[in-house]
Amino acid sequence: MTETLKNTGFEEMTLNMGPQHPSTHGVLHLLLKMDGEVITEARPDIGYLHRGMEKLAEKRTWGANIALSDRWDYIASMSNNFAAVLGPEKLMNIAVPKRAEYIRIIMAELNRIASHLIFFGTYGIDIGAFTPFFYAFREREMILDLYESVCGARLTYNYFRIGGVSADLPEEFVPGVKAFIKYFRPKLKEYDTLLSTNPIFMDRTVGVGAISKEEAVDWALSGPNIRASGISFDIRKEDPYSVYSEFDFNIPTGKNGDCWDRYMVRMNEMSESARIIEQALEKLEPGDIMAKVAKVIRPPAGEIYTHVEAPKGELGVYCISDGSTMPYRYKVRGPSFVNLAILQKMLRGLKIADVVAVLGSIDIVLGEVDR
Amino acid sequence: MIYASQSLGDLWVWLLERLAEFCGWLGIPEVIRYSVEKGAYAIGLLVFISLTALVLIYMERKVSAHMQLRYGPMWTGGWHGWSQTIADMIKLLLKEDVIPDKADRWVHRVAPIVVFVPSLLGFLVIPFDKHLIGADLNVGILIIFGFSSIAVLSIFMGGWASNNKYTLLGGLRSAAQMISYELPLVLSVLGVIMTVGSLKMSDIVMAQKDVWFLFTPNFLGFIIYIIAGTAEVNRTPFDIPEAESELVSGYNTEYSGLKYGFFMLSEFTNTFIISAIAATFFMGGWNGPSWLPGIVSFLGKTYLIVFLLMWFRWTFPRFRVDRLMDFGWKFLLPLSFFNILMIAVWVLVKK
Amino acid sequence: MGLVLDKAPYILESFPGGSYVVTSMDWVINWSRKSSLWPLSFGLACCAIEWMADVGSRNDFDRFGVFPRPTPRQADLIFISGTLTKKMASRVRRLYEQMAEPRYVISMGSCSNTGGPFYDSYSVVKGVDKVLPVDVYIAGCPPRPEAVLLSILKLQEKIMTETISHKK
Amino acid sequence: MTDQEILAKIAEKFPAVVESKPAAGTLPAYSLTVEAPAASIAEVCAWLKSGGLKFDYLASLSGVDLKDKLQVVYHLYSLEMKHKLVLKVNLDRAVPELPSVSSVWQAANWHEREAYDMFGIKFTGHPYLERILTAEGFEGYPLLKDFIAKPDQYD
Repeated sequence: MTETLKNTGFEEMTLNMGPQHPSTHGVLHLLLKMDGEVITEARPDIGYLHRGMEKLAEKRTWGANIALSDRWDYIASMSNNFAAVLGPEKLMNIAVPKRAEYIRIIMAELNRIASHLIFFGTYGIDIGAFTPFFYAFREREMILDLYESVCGARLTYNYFRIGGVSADLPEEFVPGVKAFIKYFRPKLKEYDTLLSTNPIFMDRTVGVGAISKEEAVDWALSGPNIRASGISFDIRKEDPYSVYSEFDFNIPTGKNGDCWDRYMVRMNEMSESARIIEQALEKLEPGDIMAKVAKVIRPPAGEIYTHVEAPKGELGVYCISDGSTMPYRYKVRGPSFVNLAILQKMLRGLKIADVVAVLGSIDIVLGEVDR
Repeated sequence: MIYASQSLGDLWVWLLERLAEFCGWLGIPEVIRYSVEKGAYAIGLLVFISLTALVLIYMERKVSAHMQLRYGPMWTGGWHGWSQTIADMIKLLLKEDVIPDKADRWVHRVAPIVVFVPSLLGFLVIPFDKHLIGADLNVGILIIFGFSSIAVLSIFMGGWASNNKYTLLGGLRSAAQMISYELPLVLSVLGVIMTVGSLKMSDIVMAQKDVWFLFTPNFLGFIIYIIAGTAEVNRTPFDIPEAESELVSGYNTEYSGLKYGFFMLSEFTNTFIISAIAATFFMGGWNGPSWLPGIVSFLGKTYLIVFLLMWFRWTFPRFRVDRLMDFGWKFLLPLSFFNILMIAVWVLVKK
Repeated sequence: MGLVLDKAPYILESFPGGSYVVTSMDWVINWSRKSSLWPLSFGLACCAIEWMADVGSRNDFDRFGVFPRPTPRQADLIFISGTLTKKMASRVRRLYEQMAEPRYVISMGSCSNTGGPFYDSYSVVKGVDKVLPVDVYIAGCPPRPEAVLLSILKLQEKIMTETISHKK
Repeated sequence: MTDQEILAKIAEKFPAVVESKPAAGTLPAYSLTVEAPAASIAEVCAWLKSGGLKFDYLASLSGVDLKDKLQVVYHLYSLEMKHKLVLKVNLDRAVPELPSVSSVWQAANWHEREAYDMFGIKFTGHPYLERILTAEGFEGYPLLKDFIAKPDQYD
């Protein structure tokens, strides 16, 4: 309770934001204590989408867990697939064919673009501009069309396999991606004119919800959120998995760690992803898409923590195998779960309008928070 | 004689003359003739208002859709979903009317009526055409601003009576916003009033026979008026009382059915009034090419401003509440004072 | 609106030929309801993203007059789009209770139909019909946006069969 | 810094912290893994963060049910010196209690709440140790191997 409130004898107002609220991005529940419009205490209440994934993982085979992984961060299922296959592959010491590696990277990076597009659209709505959402979805539908041509699904792809990918690329895929990248680049400028440099938008986001470097590390933020604070931390460079070390790309970083920086890091990441895709398309050569893997997957007993750079941040999987067909323990370190925790600290002293700006800029997906 | 090209206003005057002749012939007292005359106008106005609201809602959905690469309503009633808003209204009419358990029942009921009445009254002094004006009062513009400041009361009533924290915040926000933007709104019009030297609507329109005030130093006043007017009708970027992403639906969160319909209609009638005043004060009202009936010219200008407001709505993000206040008090208000000063000098020099 | 919906059919049907009037009233009422289905903008899980794709320009269910509202009071339709967990079940029930009559429920996707891929989880409700009455079920995990459009058409068909008549 | 150097530094400060050897028949550990006693975990972590090793990034904190005992696994990372460490703590299944490290890394706050929710591991000194994911009034700890879900009206 603030001093002024104590002196006047008025009471704080408790506001329940969510689980159904237009801008909590799903079923997040925020308990806000407020002095007028100023927040004195904020407590995120999660678990409204807790589906018991980690328990279910212990009842599913290693292969079936890839299908479950689609539903962690349902906006970027390909990155989840990536995280789900890396662990067993390393435990079983499988060498994935080169073509499959490049396909995986193309998929994951396209997914990063798609995920950031959703962020761009929904963030616009949070700030009060509805139109960017429709522009973002126009481009996203094109990516989904490409995915559909490969694996038949729009959202939950279940495309990666332990040892490769499930299907080879159809003929129209590579030209399709090339055409998309060519079409997409100028669109990024369109987004900038639409939203990024709008004075009202800048007024709402610049200097709001700043996270310092120390805080970002202390709360173990990852992905665009930590990079916006000026720390160039990216698993793709830090601990390169798959064949990411072969690619030339930059890591966009911010300066102040405020909402606008987080937004701009994501916007810049989209063009970097486009660069990676272009390079991967160059390197793509005919060949196998699956390594020789036994029909029944039984990784030898052991444990491993693998992580990938998902669009939201470091997506880690800590899996323990006891040599059977199912994992013994399957812990998912969802980036959104960790990134969301800082909210309770950030919101103090902000206005209610800033809550949506900050929450949107952290870019969470509840499927991954609650699992 | 009536010519096809002549304006609706002349037709109205001709009809009134015939009515007066008829009454004089029958010996009907003046009072009855007067009430028939005004009653007919009022009924015509009511029909016009409801049609306008329906058209504006349909227009908003279509305009927003086309700005967002969509089509908007396409199926209801056949051709491009023309009857979409009619279906919406019938549905709202037949929907269950929920009053929250802990609500202040009477205030909750009265609020939607209070919001609608001032926006109806505002239409009385709008000059649609030469002679086609409900009451050409010599304080015309003051009437409109006087009534429109009642609207804030109803929004606050609705927000308070619903007994919901979101509606309360929405109501408080709108009270703060509408009161502080009332000042620049009135002051921006003051420039025009000073130029003309009259508050009478018809005088103001007649003064623009040669050149619209938009193309005089009153241009600054026009800009201020549009900004403050957007804030006055709670549209984006000033829609913080509704603020869908923050306050769910703001002051009308707890309203359902017909009562919500009233709030929705009043929002659009208010938009129309604000645009109509802009057309009257800055764009020459019914003045236009001689071959165009005055009412067409007037409605065309009004709809142009309405379109402008819709354009704002679907491109701009929303202000934050404290920045909105800053903008209103620290920027817009001094600017409108400067505008008055400038117009005063201009008027003096012109003389 | 008790007069139109409750009393009028009672009075009209007592006259000869009154049921014809009731039938045409039915048509107008049902037409307005089916043409203006306002869903609650509310998403639970993965299916909510496909629901958003329906709002988006390619599928655009505004064409059918479907216009998302953020508050349950003004909504006619609720999409249960995704996994319903036990923690959320009571909240969804309350949202449904806050909606004004007439209200419709569309269960979107395997999770809300039956529990879907999480059928053996300790924290997932095995089908939203344990909590709410459902009008239309859509299959798929997640259903395609086209399937969501179809569900709206199906619901419209269902609404057209409603009547205010007291003779059943 | 190589794994051996890190190990030597830790052993110098805390002799009780030893390298954890995988059980017979299991794969060798992929990154340096050490085991620490439960009682002194807070001091060990505080030193790991602020001492010469600079493990400033708590990537993940997981509970594990090993049937005969419970285990808490910390995955640490140093952004500055780019090295990794896996820290394991064994707990008695009957009294799963250990000091909280949420004062060392803020990130541990929710991780510990999750471990409490899923395994019933009590972190003493945690500022707000409440269930985080499961529904109100949920009984039992779902990720324990002997957990059996009770059917209710929603099943």
